[in-house]
Amino acid sequence: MPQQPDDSVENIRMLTESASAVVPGDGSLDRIRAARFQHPGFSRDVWMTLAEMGWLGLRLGEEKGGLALGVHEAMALSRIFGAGLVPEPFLSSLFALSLMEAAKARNWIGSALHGETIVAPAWQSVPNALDPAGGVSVKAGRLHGAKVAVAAGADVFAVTTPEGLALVPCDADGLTIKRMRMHDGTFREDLHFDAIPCEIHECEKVQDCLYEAMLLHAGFLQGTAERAFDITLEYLRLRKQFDAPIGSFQALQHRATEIKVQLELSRAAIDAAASALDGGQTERLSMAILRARSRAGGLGRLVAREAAQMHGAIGFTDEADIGLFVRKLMVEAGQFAPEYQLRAQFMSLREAAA
Amino acid sequence: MPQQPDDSVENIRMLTESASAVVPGDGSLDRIRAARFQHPGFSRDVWMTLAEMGWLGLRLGEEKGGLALGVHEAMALSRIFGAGLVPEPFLSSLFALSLMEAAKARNWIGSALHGETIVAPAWQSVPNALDPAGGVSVKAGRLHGAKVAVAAGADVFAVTTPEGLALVPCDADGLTIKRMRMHDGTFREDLHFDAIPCEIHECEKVQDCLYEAMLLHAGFLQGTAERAFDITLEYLRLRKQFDAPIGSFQALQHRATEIKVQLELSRAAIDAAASALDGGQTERLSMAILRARSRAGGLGRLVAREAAQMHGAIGFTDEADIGLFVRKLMVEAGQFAPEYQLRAQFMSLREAAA
Amino acid sequence: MTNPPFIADHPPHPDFNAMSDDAFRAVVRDFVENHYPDIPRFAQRRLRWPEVRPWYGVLAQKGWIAPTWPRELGGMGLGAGKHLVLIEEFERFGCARVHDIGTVMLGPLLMEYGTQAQRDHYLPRILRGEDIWAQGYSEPGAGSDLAALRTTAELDGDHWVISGQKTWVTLGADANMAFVLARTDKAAKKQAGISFLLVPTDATGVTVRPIENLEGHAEFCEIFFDAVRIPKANIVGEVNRGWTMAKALLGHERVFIGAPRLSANALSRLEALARGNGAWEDPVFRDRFAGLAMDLADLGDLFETYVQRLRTGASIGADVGILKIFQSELYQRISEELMQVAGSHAGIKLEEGGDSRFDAAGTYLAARPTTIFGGSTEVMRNVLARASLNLPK
Amino acid sequence: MTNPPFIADHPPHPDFNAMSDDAFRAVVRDFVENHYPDIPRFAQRRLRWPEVRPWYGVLAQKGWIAPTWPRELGGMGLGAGKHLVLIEEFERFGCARVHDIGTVMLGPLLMEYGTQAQRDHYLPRILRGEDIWAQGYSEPGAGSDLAALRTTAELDGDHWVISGQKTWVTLGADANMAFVLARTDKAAKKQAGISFLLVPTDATGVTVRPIENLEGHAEFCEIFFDAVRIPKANIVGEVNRGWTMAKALLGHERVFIGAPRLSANALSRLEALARGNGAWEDPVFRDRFAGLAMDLADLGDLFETYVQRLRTGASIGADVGILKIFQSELYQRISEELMQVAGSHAGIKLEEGGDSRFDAAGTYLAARPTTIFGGSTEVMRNVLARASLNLPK
Repeated sequence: MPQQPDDSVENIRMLTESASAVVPGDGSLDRIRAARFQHPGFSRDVWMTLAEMGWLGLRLGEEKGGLALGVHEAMALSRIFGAGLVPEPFLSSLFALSLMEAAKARNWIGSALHGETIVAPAWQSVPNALDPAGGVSVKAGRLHGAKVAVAAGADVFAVTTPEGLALVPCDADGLTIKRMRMHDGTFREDLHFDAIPCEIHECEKVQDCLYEAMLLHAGFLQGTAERAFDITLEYLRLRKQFDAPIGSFQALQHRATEIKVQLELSRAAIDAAASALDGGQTERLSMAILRARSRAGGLGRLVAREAAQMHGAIGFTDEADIGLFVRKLMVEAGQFAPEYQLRAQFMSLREAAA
Repeated sequence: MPQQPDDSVENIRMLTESASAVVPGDGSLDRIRAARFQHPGFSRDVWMTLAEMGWLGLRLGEEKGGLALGVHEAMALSRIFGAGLVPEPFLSSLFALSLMEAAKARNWIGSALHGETIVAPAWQSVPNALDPAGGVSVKAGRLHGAKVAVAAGADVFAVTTPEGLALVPCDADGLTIKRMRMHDGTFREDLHFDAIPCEIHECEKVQDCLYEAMLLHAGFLQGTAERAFDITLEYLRLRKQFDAPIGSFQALQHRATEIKVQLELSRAAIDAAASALDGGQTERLSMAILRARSRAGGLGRLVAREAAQMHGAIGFTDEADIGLFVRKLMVEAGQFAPEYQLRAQFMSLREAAA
Repeated sequence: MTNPPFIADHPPHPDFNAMSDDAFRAVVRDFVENHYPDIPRFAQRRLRWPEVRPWYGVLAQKGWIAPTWPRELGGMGLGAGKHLVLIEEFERFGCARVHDIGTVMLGPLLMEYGTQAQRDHYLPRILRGEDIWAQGYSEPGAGSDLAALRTTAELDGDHWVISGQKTWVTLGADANMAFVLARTDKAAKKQAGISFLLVPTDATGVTVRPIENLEGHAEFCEIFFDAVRIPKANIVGEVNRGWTMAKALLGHERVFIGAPRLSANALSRLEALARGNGAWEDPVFRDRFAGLAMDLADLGDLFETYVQRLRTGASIGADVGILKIFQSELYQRISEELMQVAGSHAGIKLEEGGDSRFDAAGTYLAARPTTIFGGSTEVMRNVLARASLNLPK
Repeated sequence: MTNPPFIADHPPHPDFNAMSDDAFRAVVRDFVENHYPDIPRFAQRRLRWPEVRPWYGVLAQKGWIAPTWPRELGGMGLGAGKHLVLIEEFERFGCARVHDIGTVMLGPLLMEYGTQAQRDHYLPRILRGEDIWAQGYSEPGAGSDLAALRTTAELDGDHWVISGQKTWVTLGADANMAFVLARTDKAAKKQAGISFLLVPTDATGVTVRPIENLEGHAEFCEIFFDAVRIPKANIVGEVNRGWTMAKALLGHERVFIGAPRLSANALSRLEALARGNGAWEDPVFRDRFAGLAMDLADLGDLFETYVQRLRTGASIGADVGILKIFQSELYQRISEELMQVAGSHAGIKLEEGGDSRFDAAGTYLAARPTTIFGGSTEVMRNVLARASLNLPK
């Protein structure tokens, strides 16, 4: 495993400090709570802040107006945003921009970096598989088909097709949008394309962009899970039953240590994959990312289950913060594909590498 | 679920009482210990006792000299033999005799019932699938191929072939026997048939016989697991660490209750399947048996793991009885087919029944 | 709140237990299919009283509101096996669950421990839907430690004066009556000195406050008692002997909490979802589904053995926890598999009135409280370890 | 027992750490393939001294018997990363594990806490194979509660007089020296009052008794001390301060107990077995295999972070338990999958000298002690809960 270079460490320190512009340093979740269930489920003002900080161009080349920082840096922000339950479609936007850069689709990139245009990737055709080419076709310059589970609130959709990338404005004729409320208070959209005229930008790096997005999302999940675990530990220390803090009960202690084990594995796997990506290693990189995302997904599910159980009845109330974390994990753990699909993909790559 | 008829209850009471002829009432394992690793791994004298009690003909029709008792009765003995770690190939013999009865192969049945001839079923061609027709073929009246994991010490093998049942004496020309020591001190044999002349007895009920054998084996496993659990509980009550009985530690208590849960599920599933079989129900009977065997297999694996862990270092010594149970479960849990094969079979039947 | 009574003018019931299971099943199915009112089926959340009232009325009028009560008291007199058939058919059709604390909990308690006057007064009112009952056991901060209650009741002349707070009262806002455990002897040890009292929720000093959950529903309430005065006669059983009665009630309830129906519903959802989105063809999914289906069927076999024991009057003891532990954990495992299979759609929040038959997240959330309420799995495992496995404290 | 010394006449080592991993790996591989003696490879059980002695000799002569000792003391001076490469190559070839208590445990302890005289005397004897050491920590009845020891040592003039019993001494019958924890102050609290003593096993009053396991091997021994007299100088560190040293030793050891190599070997076995018997083509098996393979690779990533921390001299603390907990449980899970896949052949007992590369049961049994010895998983989870998660006692 290559070491993180020193400048990356310094970048991360600075990013972490400035993140308080979006994630309050005191851990307050008031903004998060208030934004729930109000379409689009996030704040356009906060979005402008993200743009001003330059974070939307974090991974974009400097010649395109980006910061050209590494995955380790993006990961640091992703974890902080996960811990802060940030509802803005930040990772989604990074994914879309990386697709657009890879496809040399110059339109929109500038206004996207300035926060004026929000671009969301529309890459998935069934909600439980990694199929960026699926669900749509292009015939005679027109886009047909459907994509699912797209982040809401976008002005433009970056649609992956078998032929390349298509950029579709949200008000295009022939576009039908089915809006869905999610349990964490955000929204997603299923899209249907009915013969929408579009330009296709060839893009050979769709898989690369998808895998990087999965890796960053693993960091987001880990951030959410880690803070949910911290909140749960604090509850275990304070809450008393049968005249003792419930955190003193051995059965709960042993279950808590299992979360700790999974958390550390997840952190190690994510960091190793990030180092491999930043180090330009391609061999086994995809497998490392599948592992990291699978571990983080399992961690998210484990923490959601245990946080709910360990909090007991109080966790079901709207007042208790832990419920916000459980809902976020419910929504995010399933993003991209179920763990068993990731395992199947891992085995295919393992055979191919052997 | 049909109730067990009253005469079955009375039969079981009598069988249980007389079982002390083979399984000492005081729980002593001296005989079991001494017989280990001495080919054939069991006592021909005890075998004669089984014959004298009429138990080898427990499931055989009266006209053939059997007792014509139900599966519940056979199950009661099977459980007791499991708890007593009985090494004699009793279940194996019941399976072979049911095949012979179904195939109307009259030879050997009489001497088998009298204990003079031991017949073992050779039905499996790979050690991890339910394939009674596999591995062998019959060409011009001669048997070719191989079977695996056959109980040792048999005088005659009841070989299932695609065409029916073949009976092959252990000293037949062309028969090669590879003997294997098992960790519980018994032996098994892989057989290779090289053009052995044989008569083929048509048999349409191979599957039925196989499934009944699986069900009885589930009872054996449960008997072993249950006694291993009792021994472990006793150890948890007495053994002290950090100045307290280790059975007072909540983490161990919760794990112990999970064994109890699985034990009760196993018992209920086995009894329900036995009632369905005795009641002549065919619908979903196979599925019920697959469930029962799968549950008992999982139970056996769980108990082996936990008994070893909860006993700690002492469990590795030859003096501690628990090691005998762990070894027996290691050997028996894998009999027939792995649980995931049973689940696959279950799903096929479920689809067919729908 | 007053509930205008339904008329219970049904003819005397036949002895349903004498029918075959299949014949009885046909009767129930026919009734449900022809008389279920125009209210939601397969609702993911508990319906509130105004929503479920029409169905309560249909059942009351038919004389089917109290399936397990003796026929002579206005019930159906069903044995456990027939009761299971009834439940299965109701679930198959997706019937809403009516407010049943009165029929399931208070009724049987009054039959065993109540005075004749209490029976005569309260039982018919339950059958007619005049009284909707709530259960006040849990208190803030006590959680699974039910006996750690701080609500008090003191005798003042001919009245009990109750002060304190109850929480997690299911559908408490819909009830006009509540039964409450209160401490009537402060000097006694934890479990002793507790009595079982009957309180109208419109009495002076009672405040009912809904607890809004994250979905914005108020399935649960808090109830505050501020020097609430109720007649001295509103006690069930002897003074300071309420704990034993409450525990007995919970034990009996647990057999039915352990019934496979919640898990069976969830598994049907899982099959429907997987058939819809392609997972059904994936052998890896099928293996996991098979494991869950086998778990469910085994649970059914185990449940049946307990039902038989209830039927023959045999005692069950601490082992009854086994059913609830396994069923609630199975329910959760199925719901987690639903979430896996739903993938990026897993977190969708069903719109009000939406089709719950594919609702992964709703099932996931509905499954959470089952390991907490009615005895948490942790506490039940403690009890099982001591009482059934005889492990040391 | 006396061990004729091997001559350690190797030239001074180059700085292996300056080489690339790949280059070093090639050196190791070449050495192993050309110099491994004619003794078993891929042995399922620990080989006894007469069996493994030739390999010890080859390593001693090459100067490779102590990979992590400083070069100036006769070691290879390997950093953690290079050490891992060495281990990987040894495992890949199936090299037998030599008797390494002296190099792994006693050597580093003497370097840190021993006197100059002790270092000068004992370290070369280990390098030359003259002293084979055994570790006497556990006592009958104490199990994971190491500090509950009852072996005593009292000063009598210029000698310590030791009485008591040690158990689960790995390969104790092969050792001529043992280091022993003994209580030297009976009045002190549990962990205080313990000293670290060095005892020749041929001293009068020492009895070594093999513990036969169910496979008929005697990998472990009991050692009895009946008023055994040893020189006063045979103590490491200060009197009554042995506990801290022993604990430090265990902590360091645990990083390497957490190394992925045991699980990696088991997974190779699983792949070989499944490819041989058809399971490899089964998507359900492949899914489970993938899960285990991913677990193993993640463990490798985590192990690497600990190795880096050791390399940079950072402290690790209670978290080190995470590695051992996960690796030992993973090893067991892989071994259980081996048992599943082996089906009716799962219980076969390998013949002496048989090919262990498909040995399911042997792997299963070998995996059992890893969650018990060197700190049981239960005790390590207790420690982790308190020290790392700060949960209350």
